[in-house]
Amino acid sequence: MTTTPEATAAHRGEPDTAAEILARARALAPVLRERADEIERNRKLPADVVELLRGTGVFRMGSAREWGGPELTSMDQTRVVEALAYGDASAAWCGAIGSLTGPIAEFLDADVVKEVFPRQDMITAGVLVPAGHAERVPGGFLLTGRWSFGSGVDHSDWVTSGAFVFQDGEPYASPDGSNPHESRQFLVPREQVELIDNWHTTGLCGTGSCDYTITDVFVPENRTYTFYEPRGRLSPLSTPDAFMRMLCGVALGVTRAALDHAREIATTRIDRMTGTAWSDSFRVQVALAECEAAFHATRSGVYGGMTRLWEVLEAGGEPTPEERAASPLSWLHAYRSARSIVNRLYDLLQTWSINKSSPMDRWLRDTTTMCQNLPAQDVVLESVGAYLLGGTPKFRISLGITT
Amino acid sequence: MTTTPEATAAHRGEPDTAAEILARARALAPVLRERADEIERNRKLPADVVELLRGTGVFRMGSAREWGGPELTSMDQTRVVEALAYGDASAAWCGAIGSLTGPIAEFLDADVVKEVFPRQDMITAGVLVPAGHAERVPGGFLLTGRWSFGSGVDHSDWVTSGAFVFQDGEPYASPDGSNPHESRQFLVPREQVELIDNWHTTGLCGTGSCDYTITDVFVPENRTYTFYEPRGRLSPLSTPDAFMRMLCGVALGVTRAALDHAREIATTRIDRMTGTAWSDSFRVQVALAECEAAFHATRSGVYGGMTRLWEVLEAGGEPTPEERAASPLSWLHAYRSARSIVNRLYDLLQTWSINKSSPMDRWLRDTTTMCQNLPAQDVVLESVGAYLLGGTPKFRISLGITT
Amino acid sequence: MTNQLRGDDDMTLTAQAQAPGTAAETLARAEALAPVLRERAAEIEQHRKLPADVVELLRGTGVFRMCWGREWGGLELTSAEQTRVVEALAYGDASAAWCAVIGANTGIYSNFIDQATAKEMFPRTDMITAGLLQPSGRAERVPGGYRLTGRWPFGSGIDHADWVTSGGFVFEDGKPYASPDGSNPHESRQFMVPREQVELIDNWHTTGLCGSGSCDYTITDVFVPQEHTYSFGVVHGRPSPLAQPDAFTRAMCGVPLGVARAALDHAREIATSRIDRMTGVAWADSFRAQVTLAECEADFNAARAGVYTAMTRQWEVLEAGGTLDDLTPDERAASPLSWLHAFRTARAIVNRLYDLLQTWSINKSSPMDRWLRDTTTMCQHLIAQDRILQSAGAYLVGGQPEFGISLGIV
Amino acid sequence: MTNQLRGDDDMTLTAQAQAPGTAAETLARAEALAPVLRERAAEIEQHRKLPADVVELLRGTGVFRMCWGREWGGLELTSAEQTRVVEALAYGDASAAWCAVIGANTGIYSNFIDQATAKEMFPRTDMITAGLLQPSGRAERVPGGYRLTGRWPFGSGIDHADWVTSGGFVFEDGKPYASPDGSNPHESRQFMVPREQVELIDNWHTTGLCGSGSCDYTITDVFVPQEHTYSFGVVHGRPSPLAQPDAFTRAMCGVPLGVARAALDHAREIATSRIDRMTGVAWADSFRAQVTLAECEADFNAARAGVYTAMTRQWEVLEAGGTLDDLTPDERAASPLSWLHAFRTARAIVNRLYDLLQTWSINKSSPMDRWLRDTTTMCQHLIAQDRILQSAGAYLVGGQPEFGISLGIV
Repeated sequence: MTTTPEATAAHRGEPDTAAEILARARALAPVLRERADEIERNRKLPADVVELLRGTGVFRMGSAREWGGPELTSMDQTRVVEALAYGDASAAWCGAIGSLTGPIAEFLDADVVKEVFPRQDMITAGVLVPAGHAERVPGGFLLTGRWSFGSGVDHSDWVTSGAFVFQDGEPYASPDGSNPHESRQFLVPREQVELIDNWHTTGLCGTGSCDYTITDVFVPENRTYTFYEPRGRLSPLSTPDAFMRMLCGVALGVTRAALDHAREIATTRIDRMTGTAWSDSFRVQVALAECEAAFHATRSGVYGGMTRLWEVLEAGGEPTPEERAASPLSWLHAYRSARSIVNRLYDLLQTWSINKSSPMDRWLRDTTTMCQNLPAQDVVLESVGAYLLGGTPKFRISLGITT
Repeated sequence: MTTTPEATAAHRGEPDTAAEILARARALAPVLRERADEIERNRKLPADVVELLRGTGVFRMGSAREWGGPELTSMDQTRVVEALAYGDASAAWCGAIGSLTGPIAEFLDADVVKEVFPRQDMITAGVLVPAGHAERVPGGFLLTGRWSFGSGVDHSDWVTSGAFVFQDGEPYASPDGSNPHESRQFLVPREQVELIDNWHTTGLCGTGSCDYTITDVFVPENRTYTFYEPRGRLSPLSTPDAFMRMLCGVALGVTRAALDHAREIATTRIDRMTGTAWSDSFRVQVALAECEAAFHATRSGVYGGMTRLWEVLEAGGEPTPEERAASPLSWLHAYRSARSIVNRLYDLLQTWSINKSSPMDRWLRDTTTMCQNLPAQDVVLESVGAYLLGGTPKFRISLGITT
Repeated sequence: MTNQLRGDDDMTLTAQAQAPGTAAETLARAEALAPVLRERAAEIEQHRKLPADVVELLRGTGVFRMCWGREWGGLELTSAEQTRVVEALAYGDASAAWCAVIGANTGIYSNFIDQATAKEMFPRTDMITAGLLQPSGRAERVPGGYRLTGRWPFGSGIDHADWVTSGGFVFEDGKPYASPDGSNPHESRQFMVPREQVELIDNWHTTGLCGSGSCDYTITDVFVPQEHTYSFGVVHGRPSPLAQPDAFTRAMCGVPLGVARAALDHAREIATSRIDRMTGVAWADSFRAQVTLAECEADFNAARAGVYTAMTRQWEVLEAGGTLDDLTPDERAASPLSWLHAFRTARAIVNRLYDLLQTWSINKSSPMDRWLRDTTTMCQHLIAQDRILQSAGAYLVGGQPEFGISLGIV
Repeated sequence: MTNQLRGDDDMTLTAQAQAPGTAAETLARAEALAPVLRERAAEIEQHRKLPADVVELLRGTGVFRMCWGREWGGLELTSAEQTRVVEALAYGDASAAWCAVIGANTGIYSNFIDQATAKEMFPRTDMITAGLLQPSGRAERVPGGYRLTGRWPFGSGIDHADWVTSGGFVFEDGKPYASPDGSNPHESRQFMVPREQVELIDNWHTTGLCGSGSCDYTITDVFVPQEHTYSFGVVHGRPSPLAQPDAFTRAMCGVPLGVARAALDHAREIATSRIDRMTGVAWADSFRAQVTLAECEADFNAARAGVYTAMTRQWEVLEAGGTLDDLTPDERAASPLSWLHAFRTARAIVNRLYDLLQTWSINKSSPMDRWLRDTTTMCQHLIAQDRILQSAGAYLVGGQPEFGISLGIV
């Protein structure tokens, strides 16, 4: 009897379409909103929240059809992340990070994928920046290091970590001379990773993005990979920037939530000092409209650029410089606009914002913290500017440049 | 019979106090406002406007008491420039530039001063950036070059220009080894300078800040100087940053003028579409108040920093790093705030701003152009930042650093 | 090279004796005309209105035909296609593009006029209508029509127009005329008057958009037949996405978008080759240039995507036979907000790039000077005023919009 | 090293058994206390109100005595001197400084209270008054005074106060009580109630200023003798620059200024030694760090100079026996505008520096986290709201200020 993987997924009742995953994400959002305070205090996702996320299909949304996954486009993935972030930013952040399992599979050999990812809703987390030390040994590497900002590592199945490669204690150069000191990604079972309980932050408090260490763990050669050598089918998800594309959905989802919250309040509030309804107040009308204008442009920029890039990559084409540049610029713009809109709305609601019982407090802190994440940093602007001007981009992966 | 220079000046009816010069500048402002359009079209100050400026005493305000000048403090000088700029920015700009005669005299030998500046209301203009070539010859230099942005050169008596020194065609190093390629300032009579009619700009159109050339002109040794070797009495005006201090009065004066203009209009206008008086409109009230808040802070920052620096320098003290840094930062802040306030007010008045008959049009263009002047450029921020962080400032003269 | 608005089409200007038949062809012609407009921008500015031959060059692109339905022999471009054409022209010169989009609205006005009359008034679909829609004149009811008198400001492109459309309040026996159905205590309408019956006042001396000739004009006691008057509340033509009261403001934001793109390309071209004199560092390697340009690109991409996203969604709904009421409130508000955002973002970008280039910007020989003044001036148009924010905000929270027509609320 | 607020005085904390006698000494003690407050900031935040010994440390600086006149044994600092003390404390911790400036206003309130009564109520000049001035309660006239009932929000520092001052509307026989002179259809007054008669509601859980304990409080049917009530319209004390209705808001802006200075010094200290990991460039040589820090310094200098310039000018006029009406309109508006500008500028600076330090800011162990939350929260106080802009703007153009008291208009 032949069974297609999709049929299998459907048989198991797992969500296997964009529409279904998106619907489940939207349905989960109010639950996440209610539990946001608890998630924050827990400083990582409670175990049952992880299972609620798993139930939406978010962790499998990037898995390829041939593995039985639903293989959502980046646009659909972003919509799912937005929907979750409408409920809670930390949960959405971990949802997005955990969904990298599918894309990572594209960089592993097929037999390894079958071995490490028997299911498509397993969670891979970790830090890609090469902060570790990997000594070449027979059959693989001995990995040691400490990594910062390991969002969602605690509830993950596999941890992927970047490390520089050494041989006999010396930096290992690529055999073809292309790289004087090679770095790779290393896949390690969660059990072999130690967490350091140091995630105490302004916002995104529930992501559990603490430091972690790996000490002298043997990693077989075939559980290592680089983003420059996809081994699966080439797709718009197998370019190195794909990992960051949908993450800005967190910023968009939070902003939409804040806008809706402020609009709902503005519809009924009366100014105590003057007796004017907020719905008739120029201050309120203009602040809300400016925020809507900025949000609409920002969100359109994200989906417009992403759609165009997807079309070109899917057709096997080479994006123009402007098309490449538009992608990381739109992420950065999403994070920064989200924060500036949330700040503006926080001020609009004045003392109604400051209490912890108002979601504005959390959204302010979440968006501020998000803006410190690499895709929102000045280095993105610097790199894209350099790319467009013919200079040397520092952060090339954001541009999807692999050569 | 002994006559003090002050008595002489007073005898000739020339303004010799800050109060008198300021009063005359204020009295001239409405005249300048009326002639602003003509000044702009002329692309340099009409000859009689130069004489009107001379009559206020602005050109002599920086001259030392021992030369018969009124020796205004930088704060009083700035107030005079503000008052003139309330009338017209281009006239005030040329007034400020022309007033450098006094400070320059502090860098020349006394007998040379008597020779070149027989009167204290003579005008020196020119470009300090070393853009020329000065070949050492017996008794002096042969000067050749082309300089950009020579504001007010046309109506000047003397032109001062920066140039690199050469000997036998080779870069000339300071004998003490401190400077591998020396540069100096060269004082040349206006008649030996050729103007190039290329001042066609967005704003500050009436300053005549065109390029000029000097070709193979002999400059005696004693008509050259450097800002690192004051020869007159040391005073707060003999540090190299003194030349730029009062110039930001142009920005402040224009902004005050724009604020008063907008306030006057707002007091009487009725919104056609809604019938609301502008004086009762939240939009108008808040825009004006925000602009007043920004202006008040900016102006206080200028005078606060300048007063403190003056006190320290006058007492022969060494300013703290913060006191040094505050000075160029306050100039830059004045230019940039002026422009942002004028932009905001231009928008407040909407289509009433766009017509050439509204002064908002000129002020918008003037403040935009002013912001491209060196003291308003990013290089000031960069240099002050470097200075405060222990890096290497590029634009040290703005910090009054001579060593 | 970095001109995103340029196509590959190398059609020559001489080929334009033949009217264009498609959106692509119109866009290609607009793109081909842009460098010509750029070269003539200083002349256009000094002329304070479009030179006659520039009007003909615009006519040759087909821009004036783009809003006319196919049944009239028009091009019937979508709002998004129209905006792209306007962007392409503004890449060359803002004043020319401004007059183009104003004149192109003729096809939209025709939807609100008695169709037989419109066929008489507009024997060709490349004729030009200009004028001010806000009611500033006085129209006395007389048998068969009105006698119109008034003075209107901001008549962009009126000098080269065939017809002038002007808003006026209606009076009867010298008293304000109320709508018979009681809906309006003082009715106002649009009045179409042949250009020859309009007097221009030469008072267009402005910071920017100097070449648009948006001077005041007067009409004095001119008889306007009833059928030459119209109201945006009543559609006479075939129902279409362009037979909507907000249709004539949609493509205007192509002007700031085209100018911003032009400024971005200009600054990038300069930054690619310039070396900082003081330090010897290439601008291509300078944090300042990299970050400024990238920030401006980011803002531009978002503003432009916002415009086309809202426009495309609106068109989908209208083309399927829906009305503006079938949009969600967010979608409906997104249209005017995206226009305003495009105007204001374009201006902010041009300001930042002006500063990036510093003293290289201030000279009249640099296009930065003109773009700064153009974008500043266009931001004073109603479409970019706070009133648009007020109206959209009020609409979203249940207050009273001051200017409902921006939301298609007549 | 870069702490502009630190003097050279190395006075030890133990020396403070003796009350300070001069502005300089008070400032020196505040400066000496700042590092202690900084160390305890996390604890203060978690406590959600000032720990009792921190209150005593503040008392030891003399800050609570600074507004009392010399004839009371107070320090009688000028507004500018007061603000410097508040800055110095805020350099250590914003919540502590906030409670300090609130409590210090006791000396100002005393000017509006019957002087004999005030002497009974305040046997010492380092006692603390807290409470909410906006009328939120209900005071029924009864023989000899009022019976006060109500719930007030934002009672900063109330837990450690000796007296609580609360605004309330006056009623007589259950009906709104109008001023006998017809000036006010519904009178409101301030009511002084001993701390013991006030119930606190433990609801101060906020983004920032967490340690200020600004919780809601209730007063239920408490008798307040007539002489324990007052109004800012009637001065009972010696006329002085502090016997003015705007006096109690003047020094508050020392809190944002002190925090901004602290953040600037923190960022500068870090930037002086940090090396960019990716490129190996020292931050001291990085355009990004240089320009960000310099811009923030420029903004800070201007905002701070604006505050002291307006305050000094106002004091000159008032000390010479003038009133606020003797100021020019610009000078009068400059006071509240300079306060608002200080709050908003401080917050903008902290936001920019937070971003400058990126992931080094987000951890709770970095003071940037607290300063971000503190400045965001304090900007929601009335003193930094748009209403202040509205009021000053209305005053300048002849409209109706919503909150006249910010301009000293009672």
